[in-house]
Amino acid sequence: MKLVKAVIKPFKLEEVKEALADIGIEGMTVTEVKGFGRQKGHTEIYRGSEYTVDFLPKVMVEIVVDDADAEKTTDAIVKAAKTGKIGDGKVFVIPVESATRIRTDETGPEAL
Amino acid sequence: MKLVKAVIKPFKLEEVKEALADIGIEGMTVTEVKGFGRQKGHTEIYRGSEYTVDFLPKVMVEIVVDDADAEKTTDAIVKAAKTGKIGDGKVFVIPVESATRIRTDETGPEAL
Amino acid sequence: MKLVKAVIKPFKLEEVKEALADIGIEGMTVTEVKGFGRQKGHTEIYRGSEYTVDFLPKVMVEIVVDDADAEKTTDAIVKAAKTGKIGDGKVFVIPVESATRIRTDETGPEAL
Amino acid sequence: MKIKKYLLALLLGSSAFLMAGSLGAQELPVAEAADAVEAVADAIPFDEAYAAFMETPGAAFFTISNLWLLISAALVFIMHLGFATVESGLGQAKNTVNILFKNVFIISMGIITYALWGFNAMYPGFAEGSAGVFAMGSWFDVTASVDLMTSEYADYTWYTDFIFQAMFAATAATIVSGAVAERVKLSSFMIFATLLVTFAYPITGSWQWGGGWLSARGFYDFAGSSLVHGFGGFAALACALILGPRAGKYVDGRIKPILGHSMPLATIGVFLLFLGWFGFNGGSVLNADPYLVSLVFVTTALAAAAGGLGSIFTSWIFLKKPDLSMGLNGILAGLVGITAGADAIAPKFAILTGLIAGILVVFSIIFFDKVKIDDPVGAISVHGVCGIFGTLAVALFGDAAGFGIQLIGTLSIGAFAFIFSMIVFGLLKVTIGVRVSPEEEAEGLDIGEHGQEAYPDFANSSR
Amino acid sequence: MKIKKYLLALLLGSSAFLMAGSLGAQELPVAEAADAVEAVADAIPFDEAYAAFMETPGAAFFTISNLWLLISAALVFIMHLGFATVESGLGQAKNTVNILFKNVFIISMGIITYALWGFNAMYPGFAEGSAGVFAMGSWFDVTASVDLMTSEYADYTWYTDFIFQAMFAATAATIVSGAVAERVKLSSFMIFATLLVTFAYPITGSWQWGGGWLSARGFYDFAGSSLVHGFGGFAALACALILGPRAGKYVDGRIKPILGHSMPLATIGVFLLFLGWFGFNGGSVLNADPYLVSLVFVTTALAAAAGGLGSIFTSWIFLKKPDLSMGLNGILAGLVGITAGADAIAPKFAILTGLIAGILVVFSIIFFDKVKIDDPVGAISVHGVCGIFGTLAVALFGDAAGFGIQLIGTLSIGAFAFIFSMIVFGLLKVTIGVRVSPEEEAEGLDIGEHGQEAYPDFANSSR
Amino acid sequence: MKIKKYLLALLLGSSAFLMAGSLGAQELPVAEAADAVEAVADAIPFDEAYAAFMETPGAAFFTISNLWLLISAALVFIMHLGFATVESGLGQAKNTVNILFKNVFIISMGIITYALWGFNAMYPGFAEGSAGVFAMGSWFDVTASVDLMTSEYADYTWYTDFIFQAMFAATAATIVSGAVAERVKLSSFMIFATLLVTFAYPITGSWQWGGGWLSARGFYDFAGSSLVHGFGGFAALACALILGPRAGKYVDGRIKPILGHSMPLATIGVFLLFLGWFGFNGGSVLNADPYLVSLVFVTTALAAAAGGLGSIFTSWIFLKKPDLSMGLNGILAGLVGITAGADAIAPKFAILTGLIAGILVVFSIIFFDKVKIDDPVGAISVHGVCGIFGTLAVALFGDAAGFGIQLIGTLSIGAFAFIFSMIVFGLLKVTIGVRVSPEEEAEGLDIGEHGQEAYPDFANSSR
Ligand SMILES: Nc1ncnc2c1ncn2[C@@H]1O[C@H](COP(=O)(O)OP(=O)(O)O)[C@@H](O)[C@H]1O
Ligand SMILES: Nc1ncnc2c1ncn2[C@@H]1O[C@H](COP(=O)(O)OP(=O)(O)O)[C@@H](O)[C@H]1O
Ligand SMILES: Nc1ncnc2c1ncn2[C@@H]1O[C@H](COP(=O)(O)OP(=O)(O)O)[C@@H](O)[C@H]1O
Repeated sequence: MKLVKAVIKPFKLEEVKEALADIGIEGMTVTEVKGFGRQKGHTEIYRGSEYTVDFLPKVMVEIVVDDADAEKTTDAIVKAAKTGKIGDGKVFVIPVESATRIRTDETGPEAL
Repeated sequence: MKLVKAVIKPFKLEEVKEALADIGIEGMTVTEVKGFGRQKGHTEIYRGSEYTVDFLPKVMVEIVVDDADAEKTTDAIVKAAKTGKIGDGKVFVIPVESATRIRTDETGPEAL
Repeated sequence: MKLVKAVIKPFKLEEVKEALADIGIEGMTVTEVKGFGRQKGHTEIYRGSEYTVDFLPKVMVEIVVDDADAEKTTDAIVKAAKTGKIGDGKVFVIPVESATRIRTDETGPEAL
Repeated sequence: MKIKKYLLALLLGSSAFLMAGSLGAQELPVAEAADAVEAVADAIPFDEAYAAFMETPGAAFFTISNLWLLISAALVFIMHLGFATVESGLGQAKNTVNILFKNVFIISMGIITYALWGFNAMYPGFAEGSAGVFAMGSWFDVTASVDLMTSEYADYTWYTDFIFQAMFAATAATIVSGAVAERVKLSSFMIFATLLVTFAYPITGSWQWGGGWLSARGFYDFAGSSLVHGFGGFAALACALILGPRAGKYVDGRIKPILGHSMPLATIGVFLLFLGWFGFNGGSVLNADPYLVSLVFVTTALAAAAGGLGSIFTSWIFLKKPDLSMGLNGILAGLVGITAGADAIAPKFAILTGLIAGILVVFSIIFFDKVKIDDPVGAISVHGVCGIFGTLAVALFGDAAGFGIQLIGTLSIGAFAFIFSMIVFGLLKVTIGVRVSPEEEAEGLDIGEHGQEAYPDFANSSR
Repeated sequence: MKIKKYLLALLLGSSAFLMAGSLGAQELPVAEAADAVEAVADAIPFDEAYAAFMETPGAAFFTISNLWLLISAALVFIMHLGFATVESGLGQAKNTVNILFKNVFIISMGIITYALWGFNAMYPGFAEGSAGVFAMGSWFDVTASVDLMTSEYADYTWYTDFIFQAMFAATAATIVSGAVAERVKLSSFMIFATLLVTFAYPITGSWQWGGGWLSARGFYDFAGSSLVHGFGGFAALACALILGPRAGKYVDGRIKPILGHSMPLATIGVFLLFLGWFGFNGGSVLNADPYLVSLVFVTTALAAAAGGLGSIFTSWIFLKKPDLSMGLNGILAGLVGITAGADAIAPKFAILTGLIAGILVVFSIIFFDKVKIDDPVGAISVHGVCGIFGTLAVALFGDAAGFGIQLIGTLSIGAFAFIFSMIVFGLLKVTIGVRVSPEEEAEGLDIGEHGQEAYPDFANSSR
Repeated sequence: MKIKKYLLALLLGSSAFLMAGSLGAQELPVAEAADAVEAVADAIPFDEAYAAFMETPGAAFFTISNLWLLISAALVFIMHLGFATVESGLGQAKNTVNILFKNVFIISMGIITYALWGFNAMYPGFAEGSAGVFAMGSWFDVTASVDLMTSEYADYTWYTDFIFQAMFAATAATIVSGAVAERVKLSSFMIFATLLVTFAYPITGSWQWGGGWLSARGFYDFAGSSLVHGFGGFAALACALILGPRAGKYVDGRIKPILGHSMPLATIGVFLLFLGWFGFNGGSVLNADPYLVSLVFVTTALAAAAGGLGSIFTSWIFLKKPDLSMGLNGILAGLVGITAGADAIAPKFAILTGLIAGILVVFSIIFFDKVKIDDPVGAISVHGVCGIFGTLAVALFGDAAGFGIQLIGTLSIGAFAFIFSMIVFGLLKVTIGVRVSPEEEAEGLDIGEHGQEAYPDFANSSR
């Protein structure tokens, strides 16, 4: 199994969710995060002093899928989350050794 | 080493923490997340229009343990977090290549 | 590629960010978390009853880097985040199989 | 269908209560009322008579006093926002909508039922010396003659009287709301609160302010340490006992505090309550007498401040660190403490009263936790315990009443509130239940009762 | 440079408007003003005359009434905080700074422009029976003679008159602010709000309160169900229509609610509005008459409470669960409903008025969502729809005016606000644009318009 | 044991101060006081005399005036909630409990110490022309004769005088609280605040309002631009200097803003302060004179509004984007600016005063940041700088006083506050220390000083 870990723009979450539903993904876990990257944030002024908003609000979506589904999951996210503008985010794929459903003790792909 | 990554119901955190303490786990990191899965959320009505609360509040517990402890950690979490009702969550196990304690520069299992 | 996952004290974030910039790291994702470890929290009193603040505020920094950079990234974080006091946190390194930049569909190290 | 249950239960409860209403010391003045209504019908006499009154020398004082009571009513009104924010601040985020909803409901329901029944049940005009105990209520607006709008009636109009008292009425239920928060079933609470405010509160109210048996015996409760706060506190105690503590509060003999989710909200609440109390006590002078109103402002503020200091230092000394939530409760304790004697306790003793109340409330909160009575906001201690203390303080630090009658009075009122609540809330428990399911409690009442979160913003982006 | 655009557009808009101002029923009393100013120059006569007045028997009532209106002005002022918190509570966190900023701007701008133009445009002293429609405004402080500071003028001073009315004026723009929230371009909104408050509001205001054509025909709008709330509601409707819904609100024919980010903020807002309304309606008696002011307090509170109950139970029955945000809107609906007839509707009918408004507002909110007019806070329903209903309620439940003129009045005022807004906001749309870019809307207006977050604390640690 | 240290230091500090108190222009009227107390003992004469007074024609105006001052006291009271929310909103979440706690403490302590010492030190009744500088204080309630409760005393009672002034007193310390937030040691601040409010504030107060040397020379400070705000601002400056900036604020010559954690809280605070200012200034008329009170309301509101606009457009033009926090500071700047001349500056100049203050405050905040004086909420600029400006504005835009004495007055008061604070806070620094440890500062004072978080909800689930 793989953990597909995507960092996306917050307002793209809904579209990503729907794109995943379309390819049959039923579960995911979402975290509010702050991102730092090429999208350098704004130079803002607060009470007269300039500062850079380095960290921009992003959403992290984590989905554990069967090995076979990792690529199409990645593709679906990439497609749905793309605006073409800087700061769209990344998708990482990380190996997962086991998965267990707490409710039923099922393990492996059945647990997803 | 393994990263045991569990998504559980928020009010089960205390019990999970105690169960882990019982098997000698001393460290963990907890994140507030929103989960999406079979537990479909409610259909609610806000100001007259129906909508689905897709994302339910969950808590993610991340614990890095020695390879040998991964299974018993998983078991302890599963046991403590179970309500038997849908939405109880999952436990994933992910390989970890190294761990370092910032304070002491210790690495490997000593760092945990 | 590797995912360098560090749990640090919140007020060290700025220094860690700068240390990473110094070694050329351009992207990272940051999450507010609560940590539990040897630093046992305080015993506090709320409205007359004692309790332990088990979970202390921490910040989790996640950075995906080229295999070659994992070590120097870890080192940079360890150095910047150290106060020498208990609770400084940990750095974990986790293997990553693929990375994709959503904006450009680039994959692999180019995506970082 | 919770809602239908609510309406049904309300109906049944009300009628059962009404049928039981035969202890009355007074008949509904139906005939008189009818006359009066007719009299009003031809409006000219009212206008003329009223205009004539407004020309009299006394009209200026009447106008000022009336205005002061109206402003006081507005100040007491804002206390309901104070309660709403204190309670939600000291509760968990997952129950915030529920707490706010209850407060919105209580003030709305309280004003309406006080018009429909409460006002005339509380001020029945017991015959002199009748030592009245109970009277039927009725629609508040039975007449609108000139007698009711001029100093014939009081230093304020009948309408002013109603609105000022109506704002007080809902307070009792709000106090209970805090103590039962985070676990009480919404529909049951709404029924209970309605019955408490509509029927129970006016009864004890009539004992003193309606000219009933307590007032006949020289009991003194200026603005309601017992009649409002003690009453609410003891009703809260009964409900908290029946309901049991929140899950996870007392585990294996240990007390596990459940922290409030927003200290700014709690602080806003206490400052608003302090503000409102200037109307609560200041308005209870029932006119704008410069000496009395200013004395009451001074004693009220001194007691509140001393209560705050009392709690701050008590918590600092005995609980290791200065506890903000205790400081906040201390201010309220001081305010409740001075309420019974705000016009009858000298400033220096007002400080003492506040100080004692502020110290008392800390130990009282610890005590109730020790005996495992779970009260998320400290309502029983602040209103119940300090309500009793404040009533007794009138005798201890002033000479407006004797200790004996003060004790009898405060205990009678507390006992009535306690027993009434035990019966009604007990009946609700065995019928429709008073507590949400453990699952709902764990998940939070906001989702369970309202399908709404207080701070839904993150999930939001996903709709 | 948005800011320069703003200043320029404002200038152009104002002058265009001023040039159009030829319907005036009255000339600017330049000569008189000049005389008066001179008269004031030698201060002694004023001081003496004023001192003499203060010795008269009527001075006491005058002083009380004046004080009551000033206190009312303060109460109406706090409604602006109520609006600010209701709106930001019902908006998303990412637009909170923007909403708060608009409210800070509106109250600041409103008071100043009302001094510069509005007050004298709204109270032009149309000649008796002139059925005036429009008058030029001017600097409010044209004279300061003793006539303006004593009961020669009214039961309050000229200054009191100004400040009380100024606090009302900004309300209209605030209502619009809620309906266009989360997508309107800041500079355009600021221009629009300025023109609306400065020029449009005083016009319809003068029709009734300035002694214009509606008042000549017996229209009755005690404190502004139509003149303030209906006016604001219909301006809001026009703007919401021109602006279109927020992205993601109506997708594929489905309504996707966008939840408010803080229910405590929204609740604080409604309680503050309820509080302020005691000044809004109570002050509109325009003196401290005990009978009238207390009646108005009672009808206001009863209608608000009934509105709350109406909405709570309507939402419970028809929408499955008791919706806090609907309960809050219901209280406001009841308040808007009673505003036109607070002194002319008997208490029992005040309850009915509030109840109907509370029920109405639920269905109205659902209706506007059905027809895809996106109004984040329900401003069109609360102020527009219940404003009309309240105006008609005067005829339905009282006898202060006939149904016909009430209908004509409320529709005329609504139509004027609607058309004015359509034109001005439409012009802004085709010139500088009225809506932020989709990117900015997605990211939030706080970052886009202000470069500031409302709750920046987490990112904070990284600076 | 911080707490013991506090109590000890307080004792020592107080007695040191008391021993130094020999500049007094007046003896404690012990004998008179004793007489008076006796006189009160037989209560009948008081009741009779008071009743007789209430029958006099002047009683109506007295009653109204007294009521207005009491209501003003309540309005000034709510400013403390305003300060608490502004400060905590502009601070970081991790220091919120600490900020709220300080405000709860200050108001409680302020009222009590003002009763014990301050009131009688501030209003010592310097002999005519004595040009008094310092007087001993004492328990406020030295007598309670009829003279003190009727117009013999003033247009309000002695009690009203006390409570109105007591609400002002704590303000000075609250201003300091904002400037030293997020790094000051709690116990040291509490000692400092106590000494400042108890001893220092009444001294400068007595110079003007107590009939001392400044009032003898024709200084004019209507409601306290200098006596309250300037005083607080300069005390804040001294403390901020001694304390040094927050860690991470000025790094390598760059200014790194530390953002406030909740803009809604900050906005709530400013609206509440604006509201309270109607009592602060309006009540300072010291009676209910319709002309003066209404004029003061108008100038106050116009200056606040102009201040808001001034800051909004200044920040927009010079700082790129419209900054909400600057708009909020601008309103406060306008209010502080008009406070000295609210009854002596014509409305059009009130606008000008507010506008200048609003512009000034933006540059002042930038200036203090440039010179690395860290003031989290802008207290030094808002209260100190605009306090001076407002005092001078009296001479610039009105004719109540000359420029020279205004300058001397405001500088004397500022200097006294500055020097007093330098000495006392400096002494605290070298003895028990005034700053928390760097670790505690990094972690937040909520955990360090109180062991309590402001928003603990998440961690909550784990207890
Ligand atoms: N190396 C990285 N490791 C972890 N997260 C990253 C990394 N680089 C970028 N991110 C995340 O992706 C987000 C977008 O990256 P950014 O470089 O700004 O734009 P883009 O994705 O268009 O290249 C960042 O805000 C951050 O959250
Ligand atoms: N494939 C997945 N990847 C990541 N997280 C998941 C996945 N499936 C479920 N989850 C998480 O587990 C939680 C519970 O899953 P759910 O399907 O609702 O119930 P159950 O665990 O009883 O099967 C979800 O809310 C989500 O946070
Ligand atoms: N085994 C673990 N797995 C995951 N996170 C851990 C683990 N141990 C510690 N942590 C995280 O690291 C933080 C610091 O650990 P702690 O044991 O308190 O101090 P130190 O890092 O000095 O040993 C904890 O608060 C927790 O967030």
